[in-house]
Amino acid sequence: MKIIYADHAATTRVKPEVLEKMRPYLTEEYGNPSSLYGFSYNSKRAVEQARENIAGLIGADVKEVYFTGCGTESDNWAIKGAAWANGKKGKHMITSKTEHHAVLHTCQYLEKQGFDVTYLDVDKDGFINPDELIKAIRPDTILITIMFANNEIGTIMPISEIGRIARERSILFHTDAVQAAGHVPIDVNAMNIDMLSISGHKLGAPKGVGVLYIRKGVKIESLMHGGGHERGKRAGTENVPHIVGLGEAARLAKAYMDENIKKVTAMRDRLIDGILKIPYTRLTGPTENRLPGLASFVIEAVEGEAMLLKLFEYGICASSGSACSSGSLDPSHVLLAIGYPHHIAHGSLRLSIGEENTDEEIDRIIEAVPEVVKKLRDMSPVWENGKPAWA
Amino acid sequence: MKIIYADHAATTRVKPEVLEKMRPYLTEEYGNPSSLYGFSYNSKRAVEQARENIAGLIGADVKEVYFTGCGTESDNWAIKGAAWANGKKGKHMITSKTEHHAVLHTCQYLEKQGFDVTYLDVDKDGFINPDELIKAIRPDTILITIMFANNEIGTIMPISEIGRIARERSILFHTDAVQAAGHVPIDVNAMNIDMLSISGHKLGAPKGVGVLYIRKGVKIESLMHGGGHERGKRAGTENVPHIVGLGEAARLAKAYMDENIKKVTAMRDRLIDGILKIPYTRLTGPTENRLPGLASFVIEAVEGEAMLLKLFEYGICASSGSACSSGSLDPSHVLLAIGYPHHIAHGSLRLSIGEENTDEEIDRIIEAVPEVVKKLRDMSPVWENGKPAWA
Amino acid sequence: MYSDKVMDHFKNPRNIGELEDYNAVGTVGNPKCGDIMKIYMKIEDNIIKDISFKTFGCGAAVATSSMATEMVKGKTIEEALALTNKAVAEALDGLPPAKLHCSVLAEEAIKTAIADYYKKQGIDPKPIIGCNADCAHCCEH
Amino acid sequence: MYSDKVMDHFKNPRNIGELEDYNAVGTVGNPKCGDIMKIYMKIEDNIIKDISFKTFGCGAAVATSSMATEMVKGKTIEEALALTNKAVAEALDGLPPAKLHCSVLAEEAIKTAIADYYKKQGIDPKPIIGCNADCAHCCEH
Ligand SMILES: Cc1ncc(COP(=O)(O)O)c(C=O)c1O
Ligand SMILES: Cc1ncc(COP(=O)(O)O)c(C=O)c1O
Repeated sequence: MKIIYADHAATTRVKPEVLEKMRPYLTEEYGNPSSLYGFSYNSKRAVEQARENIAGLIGADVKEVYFTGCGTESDNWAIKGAAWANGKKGKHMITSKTEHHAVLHTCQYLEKQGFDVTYLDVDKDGFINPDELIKAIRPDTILITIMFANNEIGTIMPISEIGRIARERSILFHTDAVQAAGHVPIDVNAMNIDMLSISGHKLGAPKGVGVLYIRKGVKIESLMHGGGHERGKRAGTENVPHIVGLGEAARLAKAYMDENIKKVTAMRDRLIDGILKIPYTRLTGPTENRLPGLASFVIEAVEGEAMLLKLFEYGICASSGSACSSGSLDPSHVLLAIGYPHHIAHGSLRLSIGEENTDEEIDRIIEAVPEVVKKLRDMSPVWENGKPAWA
Repeated sequence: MKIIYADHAATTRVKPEVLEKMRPYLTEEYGNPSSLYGFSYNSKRAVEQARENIAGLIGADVKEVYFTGCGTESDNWAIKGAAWANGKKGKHMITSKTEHHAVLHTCQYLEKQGFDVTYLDVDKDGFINPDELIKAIRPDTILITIMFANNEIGTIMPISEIGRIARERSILFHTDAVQAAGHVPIDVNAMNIDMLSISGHKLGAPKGVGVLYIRKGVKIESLMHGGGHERGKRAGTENVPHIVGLGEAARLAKAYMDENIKKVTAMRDRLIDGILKIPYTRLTGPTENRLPGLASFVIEAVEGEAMLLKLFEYGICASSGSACSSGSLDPSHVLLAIGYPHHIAHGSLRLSIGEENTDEEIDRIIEAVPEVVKKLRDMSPVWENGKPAWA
Repeated sequence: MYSDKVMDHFKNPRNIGELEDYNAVGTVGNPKCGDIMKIYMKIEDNIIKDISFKTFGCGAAVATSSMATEMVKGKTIEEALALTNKAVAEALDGLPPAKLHCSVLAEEAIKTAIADYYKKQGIDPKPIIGCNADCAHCCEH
Repeated sequence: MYSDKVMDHFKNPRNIGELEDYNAVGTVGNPKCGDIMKIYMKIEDNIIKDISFKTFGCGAAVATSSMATEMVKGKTIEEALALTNKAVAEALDGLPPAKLHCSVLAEEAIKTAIADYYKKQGIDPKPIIGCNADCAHCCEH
């Protein structure tokens, strides 16, 4: 059975052009970039070329780009590093309730260390309210960390506004752009972003490589101590092949961004229209300021994991913020934060598409989802007479 | 010009068999191991297979193996994680003066946080003295971290003895086995090791993947907070291709260990004998309990970096602990710790070989090094009448 | 990752739907937790002649419902009451740890249906079944 | 990573060895620091007629010695004293930051040799050269 991959927010295939660029660094060009002899110069140059590509994607200077081992490391480094380096100035940080766990759990960890964290509410579409952000700021606020785009419901936060608010008050602003980088335009200067996290595997590079952009002059402690790699800020022998891959993926993302956004948004909108024909189904997240590829729903009286498993009988790979799919007992904190009660949040379905999806695949998804939902509702004790028991 | 790669302690080529195993996970098998649908099962299984191979290499249980982003991360995690988790019991740690910077700089960082670190001296061959270790232990000692094998001079520390001392006193014992894993036999149970660091690129897997072995029951804090990966202990989407590569490299290392040790040791000994024919040249590190592939020297009245650059004119890739090659002003802390004065430590040369080196290559190195040394001594103002100015 | 058996019972659930002529029914779980199992039984001469279920829940919830109904079909009430969650999980070649509560739910659903049967007969089920069979507390498992 | 120019001067150092008939010599650096440069000059009619060097040190130390000797060969003493470390580094298409001290050493080596020349003539070099030309402090650069 042919796979229809509609889970690009979970991870993406390494683009063939990206793998092609990586290949030498997985084979004959294995020199350690720190080594002195000419044999290793190609590795070193390749890492620096990748750094330039990343800088180009987000409008940064090459000297502000640091490679890490994953998006999670970038988030941990940014938040802990800034907290520890600026802890004398103040112990208060601000984030939102819909951040990724890499941010939330890091904040919770810092709370145990004596930091004080404000978790901003979001509205029904997942946006924080800039006025509430301003109200939350205190004299001892040292960091604002608000994600660029949400991984479950696609909400693109008002980053420029947040950046302006932070800059005017000289508070550091970090954004987890793992879902946004390469998919929507980012300009760290125009948006007043001080730190920004990227993860390779969300834009056609491999899993296990990330970037932290750190604006020049930002005070930050290291998370990884050791050798003098990454200009002394992040120790550890560079993952040359993955870094090269991420660089190439960034270059491609920049070169094709407008085209991809147009194509992906059109498919996404058709997908949303199709799925919303199912009764008792709602779009989660906004219709505007939404990630181009992300279509997310709650479908009542069916459970998310069961939907995923049934969809895979059609070859469709999708995702869910249901409790069962996450192995926890509570459904997604994001769906709860935007106001869904538990019993509805359990019916979460996320379809995330990329430019390599086809219109035909979208058609097949639009056909399959209603069939799956029907089958599950037919066996659901909370689906009665064509509506949910609670309707 | 054909390259003769004699810098395996810096990094190794990805073994072709290893890359072969990785290939599917860089191409069609791109599922996220955390995803639910069948498409991602292969990724998940591949990661678990790799975990088994690592466990097999060091005699651990699969549930004690955690994948990380590099050897440096493993060291940072082990030391900081154990310090933070056990800081209430005590604030004292013991290490040695010849550790890798990933350990030393981590310890220095913890000193700034209020921990107290004893840096054990080593003898002229780089061994710590177990009696001194015992003397250094205090009631508030919570961690001993001593490297398995030294990366500059090849000294294999008395790990079983250290493990026994630590276990008898219920003190945690971590060892940085980045240079040892896959090259010499390791048994975490027989050796009473509680935590052990591995880095992929030192044993034929790619750069940018590591392992921390953590004995069941050891209290350790996470370094990376976020998703529930690695049984909740190390967040971040798994670097599936690299993990698969490391697993295969571990399998091969175990399968061919005896054979490789024999072959590599023979080449190394021939290399040592050849190089020691150069006057005013000394072996650094021991003759017994030495890493099979590591030949290291100080050659008087020549400077290390200059040697490396000249050797590369012969296609030979080597390494040095000279100040100039490290970009710092002081030569290697390891050479100073084993008692060499600065002016001699500057003439450091490390040749580290692997099983894919050939006898012919060893011959060419033995020919080239004296030529290089002669050329440099001929232009050296501290080489007079066939001996160093200080001789 | 589910076993092949779990996937088989999820894909082709046995005994699904609502029995036409059931004389016992039990529901456990609640929508807040995302797991509800409803079991219908036709009990005659102390024997579970027929059984069916409806389930709202994850793959394991569906599969454990299906397997549990298979396991007690045609059995005596006593045999059915002796069914443990462990037996259900084992019959499915195991469940991931996070999903073990589904097998507990299946065990309870059987018991609840039988309790309903006793109640309808005017018999207090509590001494027989060991609980008041009003299990809507899946979240605590 | 060194520039091609640095590598060229390292691989093929110009003016290497000890002049047979030098009338000025200067040594800077010390073995503790791993950098020693010794410069030999033959000065006639205020002109550096010939020059050579011996260097113990890294690639940059050798290359800056070579380049510096090239740059002052045939020049007047005044021109040689005007040579800056920056000019040497630039002539080599730049040096890595950690290696800039080598170009300082080269500048000082030239000055020290010229100071030696003055001293041999019974002239106090200090007012001319600006230091006592006893530079053995490379580690501080
Ligand atoms: C002994 C030792 N420890 C730690 C490391 C760090 O490993 P990595 O470069 O993978 O971070 C190395 C090598 O660089 C090493 O030789
Ligand atoms: C918004 C967001 N932040 C952080 C991460 C973590 O990235 P990684 O898995 O590379 O550690 C992810 C994805 O997993 C994400 O979607």
